[in-house]
Amino acid sequence: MMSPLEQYALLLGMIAGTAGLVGCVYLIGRSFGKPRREEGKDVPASSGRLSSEPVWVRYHVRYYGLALLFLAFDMEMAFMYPWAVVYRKVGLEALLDMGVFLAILFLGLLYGWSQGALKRR
Amino acid sequence: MTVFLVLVMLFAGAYLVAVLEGWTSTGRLRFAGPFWAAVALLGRESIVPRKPDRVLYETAPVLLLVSAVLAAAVLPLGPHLVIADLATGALAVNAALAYVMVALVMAGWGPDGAYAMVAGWRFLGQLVAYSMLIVMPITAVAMRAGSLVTTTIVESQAGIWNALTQPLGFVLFFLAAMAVCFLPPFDLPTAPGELAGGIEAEYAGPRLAVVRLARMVLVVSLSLAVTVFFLGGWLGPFLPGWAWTSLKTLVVAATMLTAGRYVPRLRGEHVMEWGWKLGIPLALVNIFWVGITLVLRSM
Amino acid sequence: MITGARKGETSWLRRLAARASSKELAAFVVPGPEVARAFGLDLGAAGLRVVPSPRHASVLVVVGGLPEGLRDAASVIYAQMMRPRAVLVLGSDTASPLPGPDVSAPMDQESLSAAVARLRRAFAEGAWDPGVEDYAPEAAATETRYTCPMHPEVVQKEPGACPKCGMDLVPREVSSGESDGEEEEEEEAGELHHGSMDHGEHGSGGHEHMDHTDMGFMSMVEMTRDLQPSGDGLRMEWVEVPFGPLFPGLPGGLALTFTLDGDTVACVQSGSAVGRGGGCLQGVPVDDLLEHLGRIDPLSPVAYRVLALRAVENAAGVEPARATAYLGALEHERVVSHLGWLSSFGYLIGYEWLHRRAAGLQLALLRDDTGEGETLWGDLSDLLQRLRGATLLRRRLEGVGRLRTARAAEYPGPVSRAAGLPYDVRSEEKAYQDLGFEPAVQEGNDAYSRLMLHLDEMERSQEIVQAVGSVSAPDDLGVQDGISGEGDATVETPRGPARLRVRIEDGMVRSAELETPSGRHAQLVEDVALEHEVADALAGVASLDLSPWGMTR
Amino acid sequence: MAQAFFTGFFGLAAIWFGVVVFRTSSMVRSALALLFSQAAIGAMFLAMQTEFLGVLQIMMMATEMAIMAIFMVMYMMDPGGLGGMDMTHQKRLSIAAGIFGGAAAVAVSLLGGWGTVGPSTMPEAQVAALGEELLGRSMLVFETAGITILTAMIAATAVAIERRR
Repeated sequence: MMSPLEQYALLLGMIAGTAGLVGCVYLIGRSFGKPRREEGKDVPASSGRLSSEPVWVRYHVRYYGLALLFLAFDMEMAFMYPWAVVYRKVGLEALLDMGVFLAILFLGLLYGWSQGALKRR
Repeated sequence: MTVFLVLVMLFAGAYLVAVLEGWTSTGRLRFAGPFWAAVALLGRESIVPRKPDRVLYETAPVLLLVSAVLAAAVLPLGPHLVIADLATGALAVNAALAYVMVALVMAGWGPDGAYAMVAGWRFLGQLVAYSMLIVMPITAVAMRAGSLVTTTIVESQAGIWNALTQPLGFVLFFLAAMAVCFLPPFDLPTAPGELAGGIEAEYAGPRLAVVRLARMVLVVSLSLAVTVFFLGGWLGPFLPGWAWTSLKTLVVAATMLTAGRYVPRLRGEHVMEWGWKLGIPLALVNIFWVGITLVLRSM
Repeated sequence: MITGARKGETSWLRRLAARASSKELAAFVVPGPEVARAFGLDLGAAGLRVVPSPRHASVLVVVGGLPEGLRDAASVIYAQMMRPRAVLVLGSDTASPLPGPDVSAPMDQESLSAAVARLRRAFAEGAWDPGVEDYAPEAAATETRYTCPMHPEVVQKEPGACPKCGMDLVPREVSSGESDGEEEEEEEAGELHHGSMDHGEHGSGGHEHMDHTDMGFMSMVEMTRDLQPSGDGLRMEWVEVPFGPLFPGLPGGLALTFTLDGDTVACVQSGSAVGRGGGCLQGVPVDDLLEHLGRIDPLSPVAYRVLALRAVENAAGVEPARATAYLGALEHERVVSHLGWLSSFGYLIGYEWLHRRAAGLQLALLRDDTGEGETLWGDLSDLLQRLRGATLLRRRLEGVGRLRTARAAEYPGPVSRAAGLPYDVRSEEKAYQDLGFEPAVQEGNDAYSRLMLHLDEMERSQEIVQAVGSVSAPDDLGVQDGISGEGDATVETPRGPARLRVRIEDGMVRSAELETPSGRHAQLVEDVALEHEVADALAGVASLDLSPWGMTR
Repeated sequence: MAQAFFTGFFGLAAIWFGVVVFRTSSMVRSALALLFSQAAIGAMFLAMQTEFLGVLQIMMMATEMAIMAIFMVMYMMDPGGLGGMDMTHQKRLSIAAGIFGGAAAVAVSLLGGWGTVGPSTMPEAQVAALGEELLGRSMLVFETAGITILTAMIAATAVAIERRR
C-alpha cells in the first residue's frame, strides 16, 4: 500500500511516461523520412478549395447562457462529494440538508429554463 | 509491477476495442487490422498546417492520451490491481476526463481550419450537456459506498450491482460516457459527413495515430468506469477478478461501439436541451431515490 | 514506383510500412461516392475505405474521368494528401492535371477489384523511391499577401503598417487564382463580413505596435457598433467556409459556400462545378442525342435517355407508343436513385446503418435490374418499414430545411410533393393512368417529410416495376434519319420534371433547351440553409436531392 | 523534502503560466495558460497533502477556464492574436503593484507565526471530516453558499438573456 504522496508521484510519472511514449511514436514516424514541402499541402483542407482567410475570428458561441448555468452547477458539485461520503453515517438529516440545497439550485435551473437560457440562441 | 500490468492490459484493451471498431464498421473481424493501420499511419507524412497555433496543435493529442490514461489509472482491475488507489478516486476520474474537452478545444483551435474550429467549440457545448450526467450518478454511487475510493465502491456492490439498485443513474452515466468519448451518436466533434472529420481533419500520419490511440484508450477507460461504478467491477464467480473486469469492460465497449450505428447523429442543440431538461432532473431524482432507500435501510 | 511516393532508399522498416499502406488503402473519391455507386461500383467490397478528409486518404479515386470543372479542386485535394499517395482512375485513362494515373481501369466491379490489387502491389513495391519530384499544379499555388487583422479589406503585396489603424500587417497566403484581379470582389466580401469592424476612431494610427491603452479597454460596444447583429443581437465576425465542390457530406460537384457566424449560416453561395445544361447538345446528330443526353447526369441516365427519345419522337411526329415501354426502366431508376440519395443522406446525418444498407440495396438492384430477386424487394420494404418507425430520425430531421409552402409550390417534383402539393407529370401520362398511378404526397415541407416522400415513391415505383416487368432502357431512337421538326417533351426524373425542347433540321440538332429539376431546386438552397446551424443547413440542402450535374455552372 | 520540492516546482509552474497569460497575444492561449496555472495550483495542493482540494481544483478549473475561453473568443478583439497585440497595459503601475504585492506576500509568509505543523491526516479522513463539517457546524454556511450560487445563476441568466429582449 503506497502513501498518498507516492501515488501522486506515480501519476505525475505516468504523465511524463505518456508524453515520452508519444515522443517515441513521433521519432519512429520521423525515421521514415521528412515530410515533403509542396505547394498547397499545408493549407487547411477545405473541400478542394484553398481557404485563404484566417478562421480565427470572434466566434459566436450559441450556448453561453447554458455555460453560465453550468458554472453554477459545477460549483455546487464541490459540496456534493463530501456530503455523499458521510451520507450513510449522518442519515436522514443529511438527506433533508442536501434536499434544501438542491431544491435551491433547482430553482435556479427552473428560472433559467423559464428565461429560455437552456435554448440554443 | 502493478503499473506495468495495468498499462499492458489497458493498451491490450485499446487494441481489442480497435479490432471491434473495425468489425462494426467493415463487418470483417481482422485481428491484425489495427496493427497494419497503425504502421501505415506511422509511415505516412504528417505536416503542420499553414499558420497554426503550434503549441495547441501539438499538445492536443498528448493531452488527450494523458487524460485517458490517468482516468484509467485510478480505476481498479482487481482488488489490488490498481495503479493509484486514491482516496478521492471517483473524483479523480472526473478530473482526468475534464481534460478530454480541453484537448479537443485545443485540437479545434490549433490548426486554424474552419471545420476543426467549429468541431472544437461544438465539443465544449457537448461537455456542458454531459458533464453533470457523469458527476451526479457517481455521487449517488459514492453515497452507497460511503467513500470515493474506487475499490471500496466496487466492494460496496458485493450484494447487488449498482446498475440494479440505481438503473436511472446507470443509463444516464452510460450515455454520458458515450458522449465523453464522442462515439456515435454523440460524434459531433468528428462528424465525417458534417465537418469532414472535424478536429481530426488536420491531423495526419503519426499525429493522427496518436489521436486514434488516445480515442481507443478513452473508450476503454470509460467502459472500465462504467464497469467499476455500476457493474460490480471484478466481482463474479469462478474467474479471477481481473478476468471479470476485462470481460465486463469489453462487453460495455462493444455495446458503446455498436449502439451508435443504428441511430442518426444527434443535433447539438438536442444534446444540450435533453441533457439539461431531462438528464439533470432525472439525475437529481436518482440521487434522492438512492438517498431515500439508504435511509430506509439504515432504519 | 507510385507517382506520390516518399523520397528515400527502401529499408526493412519502410518496406513494412509500404506493406501496411498497401493493406490499408484509404480513398478520397472524386466526384464522389454517390457517382461510383450510380455506376454500380462497390468501393468497399473492392477493398477501398472511403475517408472524409484528404489528410487521411492515400488514394485519390477518380470515377468516370475528371470533369474539367473539378480539375482544380481535384488537384488541390491531391496536393493536400499525405505521401505515399496514388491516383486511381476509373472509366478513363487520363486525369490531368493529376499525375499518373498510377492505375486506371474500366468501370465495372471486376476490373475495379483487379485495379485495387495492382494498386496494392504498386504501394508495396514503390511507396518509397530515391527519385521523387514535387507535384505543383497552379491550382494549389499560393502567394503571400499582407493584410491587417482588424481590416481584412486591406490587402497589400508587401509588408508594412495598416493605413487604417497602423498595426503591423500580417502575412497570409492566398491562392494565386484570387490575387489582384479578384481583390475588389474579395474586398466587398471583406466589407460584408468583417470589413465593417472599421474602428479607425480608436485605432488612432501611427503606432508601430498598438496596445490596449490606445483603444481604452476595448469597449466592444464601440468596436462592434456597425457589425450586423445575429439572431440574438450579438455582433460577431463571420468567416467564409467552403462546403464543396468536394465535400464528403454532399454530392460531388456541388460548390457550396457558407459564411458562418459561429456555427450558424449567415450567407450562402451555391453553384455547380460540373453542370452542363442543354447547350452542349447543339450540332449533335440526332442519332447521338440519346447518348449525349444520357451522359449529362450520371445519377439518373435512363430518365434523360427517355427524355431524348420522347423529344425526338415528338419532333418526328411519331406516336409516342414506344415511350410507354420504358416505364419499368424509369421507375427502376427512380428506386435506385432514391436509394443512392438515402445512402448519401445517411452518411451526412451520421446514420451508419442507413448509409450501408441503402448503398447495398442500390448496388444489388443495379446488378439484377429486373429486381427479380423477390428478396431484394422484400429487403427494400423492410428498410422502408424500419425508417418509418425510426423516432430519433424524426427528431433529427423535423423542422430542418423547412420552406414556405408557397415557395415550394414553384418547384414541382419531390420537394413540392413533400409540401402536400400532389403535382406530378406522371399522373398526366396515359401509361401511368392505366396502371392506376397516384402521386405520393407528404405534409410537412421539411427534411423529414422529404425523406418520407422518397420512401413512398420507392414503394410505388417498385409496384410499377413489378407490374410492367421489363426494365430495359432505350438504346436507340429507331426513327428514320434525316427528320426535321420541333420536339418538346417532359419526363418526371427521380428529382422532378425535366423538359427538353429541340429544333431538329435534317438529322442535326440545331438548338436544344434543357430544363432540369436540380437547376430549379438550386434556388432553394438559400431558403433551407440560412440562419440554421451548419449541420442542419447541410441536412436541409441534402434533403433537396440536388444533382450538381443537372445544375448550370 | 521531496514534498517541499514539488510544492515549489508547481508553484513556479503556476507563476510561469500566469506570466504566459499576459505574454501571449492569443486569447485562447492566454485562457488555457490560466487554466494550466490553476491546475498547477491544484497540484500544489496535492503536494501539500490536501487531496480533495487539489483534485477538485484540477477538475473544476478545466471546465471553468474553458468556458472563460469562449467568452474571450466572443468578446475580445482578434482572438487569434494575429495582430501580435500586447496584452499588458499601464505597465509602470502594474509593475509597482506586482512588486508590492509580491513583497507583502513574502513578508506575511516569513513573519506570520504559522504555529507548529500538525501531522497530516489521511486524505480519506479529510473528505469525511469535510462532510461532517458541512452537515454539522457550518451547515448554515453551506446553505448560504447555495443561496449565493442561486443568486449568481439568476444574475447570470438575467444578464445574458436580457440582451435579446
